[in-house]
Amino acid sequence: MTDSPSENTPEGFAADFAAEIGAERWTADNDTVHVYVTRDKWVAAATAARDEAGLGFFSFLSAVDWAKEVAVGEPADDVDNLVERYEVLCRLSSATEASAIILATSLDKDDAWLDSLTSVYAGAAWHERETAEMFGIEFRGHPNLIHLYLPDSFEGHPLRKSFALGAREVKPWPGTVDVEELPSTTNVEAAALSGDDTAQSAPEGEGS
Amino acid sequence: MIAFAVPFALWLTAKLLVALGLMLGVVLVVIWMELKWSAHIQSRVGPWYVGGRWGWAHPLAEALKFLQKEDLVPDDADDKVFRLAPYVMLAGTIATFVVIPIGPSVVARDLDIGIFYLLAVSSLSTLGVLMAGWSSGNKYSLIGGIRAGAQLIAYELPLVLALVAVAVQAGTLSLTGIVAAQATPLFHIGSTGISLPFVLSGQIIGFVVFIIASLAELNRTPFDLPMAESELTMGYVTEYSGLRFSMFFLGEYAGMVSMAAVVSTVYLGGYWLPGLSNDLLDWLGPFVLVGKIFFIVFLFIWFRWTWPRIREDQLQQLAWKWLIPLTLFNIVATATLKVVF
Amino acid sequence: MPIPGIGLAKGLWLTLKALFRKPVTVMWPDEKEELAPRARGVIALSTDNCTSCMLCARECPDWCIYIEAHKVEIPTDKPGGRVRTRNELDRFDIDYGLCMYCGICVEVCPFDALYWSPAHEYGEYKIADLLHDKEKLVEWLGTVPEPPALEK
Amino acid sequence: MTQLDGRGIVEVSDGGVSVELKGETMTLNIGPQHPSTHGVLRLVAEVDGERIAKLEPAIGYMHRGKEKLAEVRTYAQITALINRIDWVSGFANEVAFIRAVEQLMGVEPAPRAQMIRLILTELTRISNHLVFASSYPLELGAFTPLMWAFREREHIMDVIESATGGRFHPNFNRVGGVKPAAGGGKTQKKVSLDLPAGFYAAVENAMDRAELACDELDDLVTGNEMIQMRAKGVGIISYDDVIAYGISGPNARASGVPTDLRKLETGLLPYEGIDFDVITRENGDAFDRYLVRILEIRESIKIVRQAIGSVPDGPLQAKVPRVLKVPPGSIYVRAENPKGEMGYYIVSQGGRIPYRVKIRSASFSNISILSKVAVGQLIPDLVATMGSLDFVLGDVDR
Repeated sequence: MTDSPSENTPEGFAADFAAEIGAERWTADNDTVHVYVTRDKWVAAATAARDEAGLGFFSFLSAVDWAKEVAVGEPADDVDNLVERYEVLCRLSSATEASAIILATSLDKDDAWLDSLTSVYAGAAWHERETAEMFGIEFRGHPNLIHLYLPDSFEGHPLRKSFALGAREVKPWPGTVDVEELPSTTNVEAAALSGDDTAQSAPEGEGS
Repeated sequence: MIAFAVPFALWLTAKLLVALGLMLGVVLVVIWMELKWSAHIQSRVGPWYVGGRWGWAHPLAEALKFLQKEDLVPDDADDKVFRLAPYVMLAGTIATFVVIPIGPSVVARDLDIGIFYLLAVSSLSTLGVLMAGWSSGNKYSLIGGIRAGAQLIAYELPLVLALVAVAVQAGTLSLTGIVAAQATPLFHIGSTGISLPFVLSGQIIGFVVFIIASLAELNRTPFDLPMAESELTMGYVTEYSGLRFSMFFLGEYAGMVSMAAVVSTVYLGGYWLPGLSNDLLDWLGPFVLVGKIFFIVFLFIWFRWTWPRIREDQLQQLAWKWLIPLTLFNIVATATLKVVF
Repeated sequence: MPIPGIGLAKGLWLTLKALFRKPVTVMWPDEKEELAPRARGVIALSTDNCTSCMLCARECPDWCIYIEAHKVEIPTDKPGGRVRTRNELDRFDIDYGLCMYCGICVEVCPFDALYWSPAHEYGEYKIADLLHDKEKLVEWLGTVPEPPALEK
Repeated sequence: MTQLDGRGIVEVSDGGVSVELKGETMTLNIGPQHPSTHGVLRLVAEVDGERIAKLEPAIGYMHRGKEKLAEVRTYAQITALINRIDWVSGFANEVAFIRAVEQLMGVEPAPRAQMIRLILTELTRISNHLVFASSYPLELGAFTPLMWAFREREHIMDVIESATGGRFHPNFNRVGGVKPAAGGGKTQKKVSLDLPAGFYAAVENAMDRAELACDELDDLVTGNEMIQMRAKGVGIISYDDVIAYGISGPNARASGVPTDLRKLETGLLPYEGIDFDVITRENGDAFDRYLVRILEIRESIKIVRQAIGSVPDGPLQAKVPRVLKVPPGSIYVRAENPKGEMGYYIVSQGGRIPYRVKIRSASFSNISILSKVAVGQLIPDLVATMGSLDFVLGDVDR
């Protein structure tokens, strides 16, 4: 499909492109186009995006860690039928027009590797190094897959949902404190109040 | 014999002390001037609180600050060379004051090969810089030192050739002779003899080249590559602190004053002003010379706070492809003019 | 092609003119700039408005507000009336060493207890002194300016 | 142009003589504490004499983990976090994030707030470019432009402070518009944070001062032959490298890529009613990157002057629930940050806190090309190239 997409709305563009590279499915809500591809078509899809669809500009590459129980922040929406996976996203856009797609693929957690895009996009090198060290995904074919941000001695992958935030373990949350009861009455409702309404999942602190 | 020796030795030390005192005083004033003028150029105020009005005691305060700072020697520094470097550089700069005439009869030592001595001594500071760069045991200082070495050698040549043209025109090498040559009337209008300093009588090219070369000699912008703040942090001075750093700092400003003194003596007529008799000049001479020094120093400061610095290969090309041919042409022109008139 | 040295000369002329212009520095301890009324310099607390509802402490992203309060009975005028209680502030500290001046606490306070004031001269030698206690915060109330008139 | 193959053999081509100077290279650490690395960037350079054989940037000294922090903060708290990524252009960072949340929630921002956002973004762009245009000559050795440009920039800072309360981090954006009132209580809610009296006059004066700063910079720096000697033909980035490495903003436009998100992303801020043109230069060297930013200051001045005249009346913020819950969904919105394309990929799972926020910052990709451009350059050229890329380490390391 070399000509410009039939009607250049995001949906039209996504439909043609997904059909052309044989993607699993595509969505275009909030006019952000996601094209889901299986792992083996990853490099082929990227090359097709660059050559046929004219999306030469490498915007970013990152991942989302979908996990059932979450050490940080609020859990996902419908937790029970959530498939545990790493979703790698790579946004490719055109430098001069507004057309762009987010290429996405899902990797299950214990076999998280992917082919590197550095052969297709020179700019992918740093993005892949960052995603590798933050999520623990291995990018095969990457020239030097070493730590980008974190010191070499750093273990663990910070952006995984299972990685707790150190700062919040050390310092008790000042928000758990509540108004101290009158010495005479033991107010059940006040005690309950200080117990449950944690806007953030901070550890339970006893009201001092 | 001894009777003669003692007063001579005393007289010589007295003269040296006076010269040193004058030079140090002028250097402190020049430091203050650079702080004040650069501030006003950048719409800042500059030294203000130190020493009451106008912050006149700012340079003194800085000197005291450096004195009480600990001057440490890095471990992998080449110890003796590291400690000696600032003094070699300072010696090279201060020694030039011996020859500069402050008044008709007031000069520390009137050598008849004045200019030759001047150049020999001023290239001594190149040695000091290289010693500092090498011995600091720090990669940035090494790069700074080598840059300084290449730059100072490349700009020694135009300096020498410019002074050769002056010697040709003045017919003598001694500085007092040169000032006297500038004082003799060149031509007469009616009864009064008009005499012009060398810069107006044919040495304008030499003057411009000399100013550019002395800027490079002093490592000042646009040639401050050895101490390029944004590339080599502080170049060959990075590892120095305390008293040794203040020696380098003093050396830089003393160098500025000495170069300004040489320029004003050789091109602007030194202590001489038209219309002043000789004995009057004995007293007013130093002030005239210092006035001219301040003008030249203003030029240096003005250039520093306006222009960026150039890369060292451009700097070398400027020296070899432009300044040296210019000075050679200048010598030939002066010689032919000398013969014709 | 412009004359080769013209750029350099124009630069010199500009700096020479600048040399004789008046510098713009405000000599801080002696002369003071007048502050923008909406400037966020320090947070002032009015203890009588504060009902220690803990909203500001919970909403603060830097966790830098520490509050302690206890309930106090209000004496009823007619005998046998319902005993009503009021919250009495014991401690209300803001740690300006952590605060990033985002203003979420002032915005979220439902009882107008926190105000912005442009005062900014409260530097300390020890970082622990940046923890302003209740009295200090009430002191800052004096420096809260009138809100500026609006563009018509 | 001299070029250099891996084994440290220098081919001195301009001299016409091919001399095999076999010398080992010296590893030189430029940074992380170095005057010209704009923060804590460390360049591990293999240096042969002063010519760079190989260069590997080591980043991460400024990594604050913004994306992890965003996963434990509500949307209001994230706006305070986000304008500290590229701290030189504080306000401009928030625009893309706030617009993304508004589109996720389907909230139409108040038109008056949109125009105020546009004015403040352009003021931030001018102040960011003024910081660049005056600190770049400082890298090359000229001290004075810095002071003059900062003196004029103070007027812009005062205007932003008078309207929003903060200079660098105004924190003035709210979902659905701009901060409507000083506080939540009864009396503070009546204190409207609309534009203060004399705001338009102050902006007009600030724009004249900015124009004065541009003229002074033109005379002192752009026309200066030495700056041209140091910056022309140095650090050339080709058209395809710009696209392959994802370089955006003025750095891309200086290499001829006409990408300006203010024209492409029309939904973001009301740029349609304002006519301004996209500045591009062809040869993509350090001098062109400098020139593009100076001309962009003049464009932004034109934009602000037109924008002041057309600020619609109306409320400052659209109707938004007090406790913000964003419906589930994921969206990517990008804006023209003064340094390049600044985008946020937000995955929301319907709570007060986003599930994941990916921050696409401009300088991260902009300096990933350093190791390619720096090979064969002298150290002063490397400093000139790095300075011209106008990056800030907060933007690189997030």
